[in-house]
Amino acid sequence: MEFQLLIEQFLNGLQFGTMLFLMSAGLTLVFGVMGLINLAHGSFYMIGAFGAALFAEITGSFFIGLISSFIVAMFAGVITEILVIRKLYKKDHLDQVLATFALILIFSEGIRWLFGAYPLYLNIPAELNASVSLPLEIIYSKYRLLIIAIGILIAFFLYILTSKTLLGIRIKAGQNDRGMISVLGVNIKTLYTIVFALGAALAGLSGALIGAIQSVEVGMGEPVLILAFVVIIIGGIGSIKGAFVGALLVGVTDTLGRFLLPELFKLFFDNADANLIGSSIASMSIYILMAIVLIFKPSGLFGERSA
Amino acid sequence: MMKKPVLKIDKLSKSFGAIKANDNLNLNLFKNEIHALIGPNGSGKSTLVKQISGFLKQDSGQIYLEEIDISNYSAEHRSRMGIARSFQISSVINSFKVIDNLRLSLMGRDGGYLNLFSNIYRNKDYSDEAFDLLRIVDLTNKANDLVSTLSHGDKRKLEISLALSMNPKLLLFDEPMAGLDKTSSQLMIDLFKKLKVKAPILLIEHDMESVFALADRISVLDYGSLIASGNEKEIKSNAKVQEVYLGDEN
Amino acid sequence: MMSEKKLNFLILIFLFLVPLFSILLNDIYITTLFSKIVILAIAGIGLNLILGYGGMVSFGHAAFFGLGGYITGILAFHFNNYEPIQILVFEFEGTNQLLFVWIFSLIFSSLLALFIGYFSLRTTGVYFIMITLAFAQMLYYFSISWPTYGGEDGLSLSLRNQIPFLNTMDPITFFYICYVWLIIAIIFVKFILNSPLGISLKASKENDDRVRSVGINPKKVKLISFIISGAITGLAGSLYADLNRFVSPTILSWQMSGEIMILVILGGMFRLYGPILGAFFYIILEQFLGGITENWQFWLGLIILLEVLYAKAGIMSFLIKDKYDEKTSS
Amino acid sequence: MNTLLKIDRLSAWYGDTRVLNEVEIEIKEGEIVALLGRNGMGKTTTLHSVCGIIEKVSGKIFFKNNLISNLPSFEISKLGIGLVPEGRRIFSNLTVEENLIVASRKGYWDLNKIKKIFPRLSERLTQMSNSLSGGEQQMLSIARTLMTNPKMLIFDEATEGLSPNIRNEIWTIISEIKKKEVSIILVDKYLNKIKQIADKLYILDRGENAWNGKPSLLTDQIVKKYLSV
Amino acid sequence: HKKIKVGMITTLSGGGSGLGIDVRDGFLLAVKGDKHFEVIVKDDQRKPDIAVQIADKMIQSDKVDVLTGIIWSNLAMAVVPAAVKQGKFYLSPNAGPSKLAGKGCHKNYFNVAWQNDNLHEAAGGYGNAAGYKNSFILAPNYPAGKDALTGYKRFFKGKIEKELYTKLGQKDYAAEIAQIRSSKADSIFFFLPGGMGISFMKQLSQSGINLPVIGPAFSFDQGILKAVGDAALGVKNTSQWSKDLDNKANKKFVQDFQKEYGRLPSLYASQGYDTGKLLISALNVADVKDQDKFRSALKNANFESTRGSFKFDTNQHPIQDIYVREVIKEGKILTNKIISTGLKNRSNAYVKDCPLK
Ligand SMILES: Nc1ncnc2c1ncn2[C@@H]1O[C@H](COP(=O)(O)OP(=O)(O)OP(=O)(O)O)[C@@H](O)[C@H]1O
Ligand SMILES: Nc1ncnc2c1ncn2[C@@H]1O[C@H](COP(=O)(O)OP(=O)(O)OP(=O)(O)O)[C@@H](O)[C@H]1O
Ligand SMILES: [Mg+2]
Ligand SMILES: [Mg+2]
Repeated sequence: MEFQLLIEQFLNGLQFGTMLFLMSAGLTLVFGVMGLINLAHGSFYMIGAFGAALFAEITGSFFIGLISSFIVAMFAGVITEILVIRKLYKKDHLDQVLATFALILIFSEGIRWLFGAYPLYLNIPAELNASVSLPLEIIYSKYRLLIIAIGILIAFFLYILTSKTLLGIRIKAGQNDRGMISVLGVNIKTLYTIVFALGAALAGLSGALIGAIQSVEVGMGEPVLILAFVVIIIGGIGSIKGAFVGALLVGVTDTLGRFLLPELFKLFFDNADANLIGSSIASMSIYILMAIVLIFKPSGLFGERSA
Repeated sequence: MMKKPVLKIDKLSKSFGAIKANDNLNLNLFKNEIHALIGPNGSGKSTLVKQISGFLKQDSGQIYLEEIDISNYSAEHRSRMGIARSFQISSVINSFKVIDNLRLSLMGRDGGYLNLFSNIYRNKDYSDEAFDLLRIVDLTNKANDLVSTLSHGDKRKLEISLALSMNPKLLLFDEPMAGLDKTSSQLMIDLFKKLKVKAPILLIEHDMESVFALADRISVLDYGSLIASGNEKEIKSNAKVQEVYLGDEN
Repeated sequence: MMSEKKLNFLILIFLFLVPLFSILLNDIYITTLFSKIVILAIAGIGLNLILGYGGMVSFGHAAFFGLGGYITGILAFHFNNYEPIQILVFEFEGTNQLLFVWIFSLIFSSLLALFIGYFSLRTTGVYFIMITLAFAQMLYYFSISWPTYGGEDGLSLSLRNQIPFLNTMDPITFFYICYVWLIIAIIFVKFILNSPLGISLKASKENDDRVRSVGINPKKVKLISFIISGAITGLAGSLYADLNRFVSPTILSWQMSGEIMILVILGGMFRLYGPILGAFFYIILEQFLGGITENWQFWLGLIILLEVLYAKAGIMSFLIKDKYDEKTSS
Repeated sequence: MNTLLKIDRLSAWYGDTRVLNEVEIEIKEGEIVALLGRNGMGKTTTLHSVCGIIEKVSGKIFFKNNLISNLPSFEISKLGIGLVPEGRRIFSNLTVEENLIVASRKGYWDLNKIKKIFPRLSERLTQMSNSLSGGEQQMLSIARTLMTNPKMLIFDEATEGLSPNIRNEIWTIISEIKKKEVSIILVDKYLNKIKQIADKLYILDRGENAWNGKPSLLTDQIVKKYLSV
Repeated sequence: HKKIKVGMITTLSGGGSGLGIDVRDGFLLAVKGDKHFEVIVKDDQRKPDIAVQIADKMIQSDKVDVLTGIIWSNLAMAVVPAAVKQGKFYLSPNAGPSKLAGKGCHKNYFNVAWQNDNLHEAAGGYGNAAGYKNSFILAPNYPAGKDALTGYKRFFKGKIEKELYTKLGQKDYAAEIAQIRSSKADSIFFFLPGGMGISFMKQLSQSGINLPVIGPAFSFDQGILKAVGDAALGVKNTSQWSKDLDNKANKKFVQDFQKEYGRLPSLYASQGYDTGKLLISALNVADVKDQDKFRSALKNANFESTRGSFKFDTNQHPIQDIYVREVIKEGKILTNKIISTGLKNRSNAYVKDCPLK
């Protein structure tokens, strides 16, 4: 095994990590900061991707597609918040689970109704469809570098938004005691609509960005949803820093696990068995990681221990 | 010949980061005694109660209940041994009826909570005993109310009755009078006077009127250390206590 | 509007009569469908013990459901193969006797629940949700990539497992077997809810500190309840495998966990019979809508959504008049 | 002096139980009014109704001649009503400093003044507020409301759990606030102190007005009948 | 003739529903206007337990004569053995798990599509023809994935540089692509159905790796090509059917399908169509209630298949040609063109295990 490849795989892990962060960015706001269990988050991811595919096809411009993904998902977010989510803050966490599960059904089937059952086309523009050479003879896709950059940018933006602005403090206060924060004169209702819509919009944007290198199809949101939850939990709820670190950790564990575990098992088993066992364990690796983190740090790596 | 203390606290310390909440504290509690613990906000009184009851682990030092070193026992173990406490902020089961709170504690006291097959709601002994306890705090008429609909004062009373239900050897009351009206405060004062015969009381309270009416002995904490201990007169006349705690009241 | 007791009674009577309706309507499938409803209800009752009454939101109950199913499948597989099961140096014969199958399912799902619960209960709240999910996902991926028992293809039982003197392949007989288990589960959980363990569980849902200060160890209470819950759900999984004569990793997936959870919430938490109504409503709606439109999931979502937004506490609360807050004590 | 707050035949319910019955209260600008009554007589409910957080009420409430009984609570607050709630209700997932600035509005009270009157808090600005001692949390709750610079302050048992010297500090603050033409509604159990600083007393009994008048008119009989044994 | 009642269990909602919809549409097109047919279609949601329950319903309640429609191997494994045991015919329009071809074959089970390995074997065969010496091969870590790689290896004579199993449902292949880049492989074979394949192809083309790629038709079929986009241009894939197959039945099928549904037919649609036509041919000879006669009529497969010649082997799986297609552009639409025949008259590797004669 060459050293070069190991480095490249490590970079791939980091890259996958930033991608995961991008996917979970919106969820960090809605779930981590607002404390709303939103299973339908993946639906906004999907809506964004479909929005992008649609508008990119109509206008022929990938960038217009990207912008539309943000706007379309934000719009869907506002409507959803006002019609549904708003009625849930007061209710049990579990009612949130049920209602947002229902939203998944509605959104997925709704989209399939509108767009049909086959995946849509969304591809990156030619100017980004190229590789650049990095030091150490590593060749890397331009577009992935762009994703990394956007991921870091959003992380930074969210970090500032939630920990350095009044807005962030107010959302957290609202999560703790909605009645009290409004008695103190904060219009928490509108604030929550805005934040929810922002979360949805970020989900939509990442759906478009990632859909362009993966596939734009109904149901694309659910695996992402679970992954994003894993990331946020490992990092610790409410912490953007945690989500970022968690995402990188999951990315690296997953990528290196897929790559190294089969090799590792070759020391003990013959080739075929090692391949099988190695890749089986690799597919469990992020869940093993999550369980271990939680066993030793029951509120995630950067989570606050609040009752 | 010294009397043996029911509770003995030996060089107890607890810090939170740079804050020394309890600093090498020594304190004891004898039979038939109400020992009041006062001191400025944040001087470490609740922290002490939490350590005695086992909700917080001390950094160093020992706690003895009737000469048994309980410093490393779990909270629930200490409760079963007879250390009963009330919380500074009422801590009762809001989703239960008043009487079921008592059923819970009576059952907890007697152990056997892993029993799956006896019906606790039909246990007549517990019902009777629960009503006796409610009578003591004058809450029988609310026995079947949901705790979440009780007023603040009534919750406090319930909490006291829960402490009593544990057959306590020792009562730790953290501001039991807070939020009580005059009538109820008076009720508590009378009650505590009767109770101390059964089990000595460590009382934390900021309402000086009640403290002076009740305490046989008063200790004053400041920044986690004991700065004075004595009877009402001694405490009132202590200049340091005046300065850090009492102010110009009285 | 009626009292909860009366409604519960009606539910049991109705279920009892299902095979009769089935015969009258000359459609035996109704019975099979209700076997599924009853089985999911048992799983839901298991989950509801810790979810509704204990406040422990397990998003990993598919692990128990699936384990129960796989135990059933594996025992039957080895029975049919005449190959003994090897665990380390021990060898076991497979079996197709339901009584044994059930005992094994109960034992193994309890053990699994002990393991998962022990670690998961170190966390609380949303972290608990996710760590239970994590354990279930590990099992899921394991089952997919472990070839011995079919991997993703799953495992077919050629016949249902047997019980002396009964023909389990007969839909009506099988339905009544499930029905008896439902009754057992209900009685068992009802006992627990009124027992010292039950009251401790309900109390520790709200306030661990209070529970500890009356001398009860809330961790122990929760762990034991978790084990019981896992065992009940595991048994349901075992029945499910026999119902379908088939097991596959899907019953270990997070969607399965979600489905069990959803029918519990849908029916009404804090109510013993809630999961039965939840399962009934969910399955019947799925059948009914699936029959009239290809986009039935859309309508199902819409109906569930309206239910959450406008019913206070599940379907049960639509049908009965006593106040829902009074539920925690009996 | 102008009327600042007028409560007109206020009734309130929790579910189907009525806990207030046609309560009437009036407060003038710069006045301190105390609301008295035994536990559970409806003091908190009255105050919460003013702040717009009781779901089911009837009657009218005017503040600065605006009808506020149908406004959402944040708008009531913006008009200048500040509540120090019973039971503190600090935001336990925020630090002390964040609690202070979360809803602050410009005016006389700012972080510096708060630090001065509550030195204990100033030592703990970055501490998580749920790790504060009970009294410290109470100070934080008071300070948090002061930071909104209200025109009318409501103290619902705001001295609960405070040590005697801090309690005195609060009384002093209240007197000072009054000088700035801020009105205050007080609920507290230290009757002697209340009689000294309040301009007017209202006694509630079982959710109804039982007595009101100047402190000097409060006789032992009335105290005995409505407030103690 | 008496009527025939067909129960179709297929995936109509959620992920992968495109395949089910095509099979259904193909089948319904074939039997359109035929008054003997009563067809009940039910959505299995791609869940095996649901599929089992639908099968129970169709057998117990609707009393169907024939079952068909299942797309996925794992669902087929759940439904087929029990269904045929209860005396129903099952005609598979897609899934062809090896277990049902070998020891587990059954007189009432017919596979009208292929045995799972077929397309992969043809890919291996093509690899030889194209002169590949060293292939990098990958598939998801589940039984069908393992079968796929086994199928390729069965026919490919070159070296296997590396065999990779990926996570089922995985969408990011940066790590795998890095390994491909650093390997000495001269060709890539992959089996990644659905969204997985779309993602892989897009990412592979973005990586700038220029190795020839071969795979089964699943990732390059009509429904999916549009989503893969130009990344697929030039890729070789193996299939027993193609839109441009030059025979009468196929021409009619393609034309009718486009007319009826307004889109180009897919591989799956052709399989559904053939299944329908096969049933009609059997029904012309025998009443479905006369099981033995009907079975032998099915076995004769006396119908005009869209793929030209079509025969059943003794294990009742097709003997057919597997073609190699290349992805091309027709105007603005991506589609496939046959470039050669990968395997001629290919049956499958499991015939000898099947006791049927
Ligand atoms: N978990 C913690 N982390 C940091 N500091 C803490 C923690 N718990 C308590 N403290 C600090 O320790 C000090 C002692 O707190 P404690 O609750 O014992 O005070 P107290 O004497 O009961 O005060 P009060 O009369 O206000 O209730 C306080 O200053 C408090 O801020
Ligand atoms: N959430 C609630 N649900 C039902 N009843 C309630 C609720 N809150 C208060 N009550 C009832 O309303 C009545 C008035 O309560 P309120 O809290 O206004 O009294 P209070 O005068 O503030 O008492 P205290 O001095 O104990 O704070 C009481 O009888 C109480 O039991
Ligand atoms: Mg304290
Ligand atoms: Mg009050």
